[in-house]
Amino acid sequence: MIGKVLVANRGEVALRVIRACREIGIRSVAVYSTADADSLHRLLADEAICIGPPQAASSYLNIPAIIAAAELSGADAIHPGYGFLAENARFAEICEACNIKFLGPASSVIAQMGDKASARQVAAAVGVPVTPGSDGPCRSASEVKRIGAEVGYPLVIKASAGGGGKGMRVVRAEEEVEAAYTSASREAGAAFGDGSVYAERYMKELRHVEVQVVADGFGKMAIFPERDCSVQRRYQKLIEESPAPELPETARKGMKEAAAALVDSLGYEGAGTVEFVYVGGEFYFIEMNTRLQVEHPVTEMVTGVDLVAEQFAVASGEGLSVAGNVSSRGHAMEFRINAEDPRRNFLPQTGPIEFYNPPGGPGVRVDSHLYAGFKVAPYYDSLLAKLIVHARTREAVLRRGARALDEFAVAGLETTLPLHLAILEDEDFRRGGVSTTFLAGRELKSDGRGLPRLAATGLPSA
Amino acid sequence: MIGKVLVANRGEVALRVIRACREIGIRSVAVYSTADADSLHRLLADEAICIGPPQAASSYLNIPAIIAAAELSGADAIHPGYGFLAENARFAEICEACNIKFLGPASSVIAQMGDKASARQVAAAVGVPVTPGSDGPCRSASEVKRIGAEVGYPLVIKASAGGGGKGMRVVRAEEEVEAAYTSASREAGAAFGDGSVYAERYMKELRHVEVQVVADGFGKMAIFPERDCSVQRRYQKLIEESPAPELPETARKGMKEAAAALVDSLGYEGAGTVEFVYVGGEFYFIEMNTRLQVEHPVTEMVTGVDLVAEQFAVASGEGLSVAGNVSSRGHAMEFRINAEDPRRNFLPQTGPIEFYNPPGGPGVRVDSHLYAGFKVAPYYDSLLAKLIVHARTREAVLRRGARALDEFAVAGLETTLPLHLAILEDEDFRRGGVSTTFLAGRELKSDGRGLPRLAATGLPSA
Amino acid sequence: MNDGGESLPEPEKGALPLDDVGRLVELLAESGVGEIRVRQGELEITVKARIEGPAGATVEPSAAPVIAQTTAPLAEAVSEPGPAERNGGMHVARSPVVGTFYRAPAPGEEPYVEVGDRVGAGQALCIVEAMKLMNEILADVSGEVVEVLVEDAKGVEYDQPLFRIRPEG
Amino acid sequence: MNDGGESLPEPEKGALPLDDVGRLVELLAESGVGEIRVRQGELEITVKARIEGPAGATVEPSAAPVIAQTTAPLAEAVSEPGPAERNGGMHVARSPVVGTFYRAPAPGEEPYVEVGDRVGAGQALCIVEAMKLMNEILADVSGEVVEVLVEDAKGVEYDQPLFRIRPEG
Repeated sequence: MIGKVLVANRGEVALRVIRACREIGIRSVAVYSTADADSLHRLLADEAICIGPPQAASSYLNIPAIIAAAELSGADAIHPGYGFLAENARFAEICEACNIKFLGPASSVIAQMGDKASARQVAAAVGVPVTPGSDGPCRSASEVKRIGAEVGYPLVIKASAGGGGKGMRVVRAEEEVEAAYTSASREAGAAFGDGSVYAERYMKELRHVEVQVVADGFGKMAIFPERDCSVQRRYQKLIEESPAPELPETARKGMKEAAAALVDSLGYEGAGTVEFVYVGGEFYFIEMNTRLQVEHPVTEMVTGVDLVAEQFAVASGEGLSVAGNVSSRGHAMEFRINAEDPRRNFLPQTGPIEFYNPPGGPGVRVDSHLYAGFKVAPYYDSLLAKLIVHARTREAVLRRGARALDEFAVAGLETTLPLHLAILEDEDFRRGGVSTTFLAGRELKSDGRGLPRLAATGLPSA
Repeated sequence: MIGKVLVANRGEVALRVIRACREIGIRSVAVYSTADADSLHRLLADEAICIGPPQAASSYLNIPAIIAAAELSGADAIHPGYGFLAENARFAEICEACNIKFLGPASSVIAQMGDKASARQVAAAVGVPVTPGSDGPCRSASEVKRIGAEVGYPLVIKASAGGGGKGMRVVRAEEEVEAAYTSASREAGAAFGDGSVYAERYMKELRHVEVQVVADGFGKMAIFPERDCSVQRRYQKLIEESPAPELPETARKGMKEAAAALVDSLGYEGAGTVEFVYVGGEFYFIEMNTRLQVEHPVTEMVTGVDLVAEQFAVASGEGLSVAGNVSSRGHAMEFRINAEDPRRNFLPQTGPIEFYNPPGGPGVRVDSHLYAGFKVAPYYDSLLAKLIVHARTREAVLRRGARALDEFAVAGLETTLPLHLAILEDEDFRRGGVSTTFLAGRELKSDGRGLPRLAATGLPSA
Repeated sequence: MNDGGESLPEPEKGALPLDDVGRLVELLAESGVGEIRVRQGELEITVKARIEGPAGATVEPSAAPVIAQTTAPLAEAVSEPGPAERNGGMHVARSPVVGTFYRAPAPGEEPYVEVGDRVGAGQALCIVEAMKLMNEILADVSGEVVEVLVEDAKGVEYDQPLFRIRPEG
Repeated sequence: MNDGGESLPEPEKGALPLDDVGRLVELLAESGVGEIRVRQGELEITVKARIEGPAGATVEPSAAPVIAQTTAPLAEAVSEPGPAERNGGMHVARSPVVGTFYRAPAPGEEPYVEVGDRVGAGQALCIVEAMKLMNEILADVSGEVVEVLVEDAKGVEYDQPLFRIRPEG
């Protein structure tokens, strides 16, 4: 049904989709900015079209350019990857209008889940536990106060259209509500063009646990083992794993059932992830991502299912190759290798990769667009590579992860490789089940040096 | 129990063992020749000792040097990898005498299985089907004639100590026996210092199927799904896969039971592989390899078991982590990437690797000691890398294999990459179940070019 | 130089000993060494090998570019984006958007410009259509249209060269 | 040039001594050294190895070499294996086997040689023991022992430098 797909993304996720296309037998069209002329996604796709200058707003976020490229190349589908236009309801709507199959749910579903206040309402309506708080947006400070009276303080005010902490305020007591409401709403309006906010009980020491689903839009659905993504820095995930360690079976089961109920109620089509917080033995829905996640390989490693292939199977009308609760084997963990210097406050790094040698051997997967000579440009996000390891137990995964990180050679710029090595030596992390505040102000006992013996100075020259 | 292991090998297999050591927490000692001073196995091991000049006879086959290195470093065990000293009974015996744990079965078992005529006898004695032929060595041409009268012509005379086709003669009729016996025996004597030969019915169009086992020496044993290694060139395996395609369940089951019976009768300790030919619906034992095989990752991919870790578990007395018939998930296939030019009669290639970028993404494993700048020396075997792919079906493996081979970039010398791509387009191979003569004189419809778009000219320089 | 010298094929003053240079170049190439320097009296010859990167490779065009003719010029595009630029004394007008290139305002009408035409800065050269939007591409120099680089009704990438214009003055 | 010069194969004036250059190139390639420069009177020849490699990086010593002191000299070892070699006018005697280095024939006895001793070619310098075999290492030049590079009873790798000897004459 799908003969040619345009991949509206760059970097490792573009490569991920192009790899799937080649394996399935779908022609792939890369789009790229002039800064990405030498990038692997351009080189490995069957076709490639330059869509604009380096700035993402003029290239990877440039809807007319991408639609024009799809039309020029005769692509009958667009895969948005993650980030950029992946959760842009207008883009999905334009694709629908242009008769180009958008790999994802209907634009209306994207819009519904994109508004967090509305997503909370939908979830609550089907009996999914949500954090105690407002039913929908709070239209005034006094509505927030009413919530405060109901669920108690501290509260957190969040932007409906939000993400990444923008338009978010913690309110410790009723007298702080007025000022917090005004500033959160103003900030949200500036950041997202939508000032609406909602309020919920503020919880600390929570874990981030999520459930991956793929649905065919006709009621058939596959629910995957949960992922734990609690190791974060400033709301950015750094390490993800599956299954979630130290989680009671009832919570595991409850989250999967909740995810299934929500997705079922949406008439959902494609891959999606239902995100929960787990705190004090309870779980609460926070949001749903209507796209492929960065951390999807973790699920692929433990289940053997190719999630991107399933996306195409759904989009082409072939139907899912799995259904129900998908069984899992062993444990998998993903480490995000970012072009950031963990020793200098995660200062972004740019410039040419001088030497590159990814790790190999058993249970190791690397998803990366790097090669020696590739130039890391300052225009895009800092994700260079994802290292995913798989083994029979979490304990073995920790050891395999350290082994693979140790071998991973990236020379020319600093990366988060040593941070990961240090985290792997942390007792709390090794025990499992840390909260999202794990990294905040933490002194890691190891600096992650000493181990990476290839990356630091490169390898002997010939 | 094992604190430090000396890895008596080089290249990818040395790396494989060193990776396992790091994951298990055993210190590793690399030994290397002066030609391998810049090799990854030296750089990634915890310790490294130079044991001799480039020639293998003076370094990797130099028993006194290796034992001295083990003693100097305080290693309490030696892992021989495959090749070199891996099936050298005398070396195993010396290790035993020096109180160094040899990772493999007892030297007496190595010797017993190393003599193919004696291995046939042992197998036959426990009811394992062997090719119709002599019970043990044939001590004269007339003994060969007696076999011929019994099982019919053509016969094949093989060296007891043999391998790789040396000391092997096909005999079409009784009058050819005298000359063939004399020359086979003379050739075997010259090649192996042992002129004894045996005779068996000559079979064509056979498949090579083998069963991996790991045993703890006390009767506990794990039997793994069979591997098919029929794609060979001059007795050298090129592609291996598991499970064997198009094989009746009875044969699959029969081979596993036969392998278990043989291994059980030997009081076997460690990893080993029982090799069979499968021809005309029947299977026959041919030999047993008392070591890790090059193709062991194929088994690791479908079972999730780390075979090298199991070797260490057995050697340290911890015992196997699996037992009985190990279950398998999906299909896996290994492609050997050799430094040989398939377009010029597999001319060996040497020199520096100018650019190296192994493939990544789902279901892909690469075991290789390569890096950009590494010099491929003329002294050792031509294996540069093993690409192993895993997917849910054989059909998906074929497509994933082509995708990964296409991405695999090795510049600076010619490799077997394009040959593999051509084989993947061959209808007979795609159908599955080809015989060992598959490649002989075959015209492959594709030359494997056109696809590998990175390897040919390298990538854009920085 | 030194008077007394006779026997030798005295390098005539001023004449470069190109044969010797050639032989040293050959020797360098055959041997794989990095540099050879020979000085004799007033004569000094240095031959150095080229220093290369890991692959020393060039940009490999993607396997089957949708718009094949644009692959080569892209290297330029990357280095100097912009609607027009100097190129061997020529201005090259480039496409600021992805879309379909039309030489005329509407089907059946005359092209905006032909080779040999003089254009003024700000004058329309063509249309690039994307999502039904007709983007008029304007000349940013005055001069003579020397070459039209894209066929009518073909797709163009961002930054693809469209016209060569010899600037006036 | 210099009239009086007799002995030497006076490079004919002007003619480039290409044979000499060729031999230096060969020597460079064989030896693995980086540069050879020869000056004689007005003649000067320099030959340099090609600079290669993506990272241009140096050999990184393995994390914890068993025999730490040998890691650095290995680069030499690789380029010029052999029991002894010239090294800044010195001969270096190297170990032909992996094993344990002993300065004396037996415990409690006098060392074979001490710093300052003169040794003759063929004279025993030490023992390297491997698998209970005592390998006597013999000097292959005559000269004065200048330095003992390894401590008694320590392990040595193949090709590891053991002694520095200033050759006689």
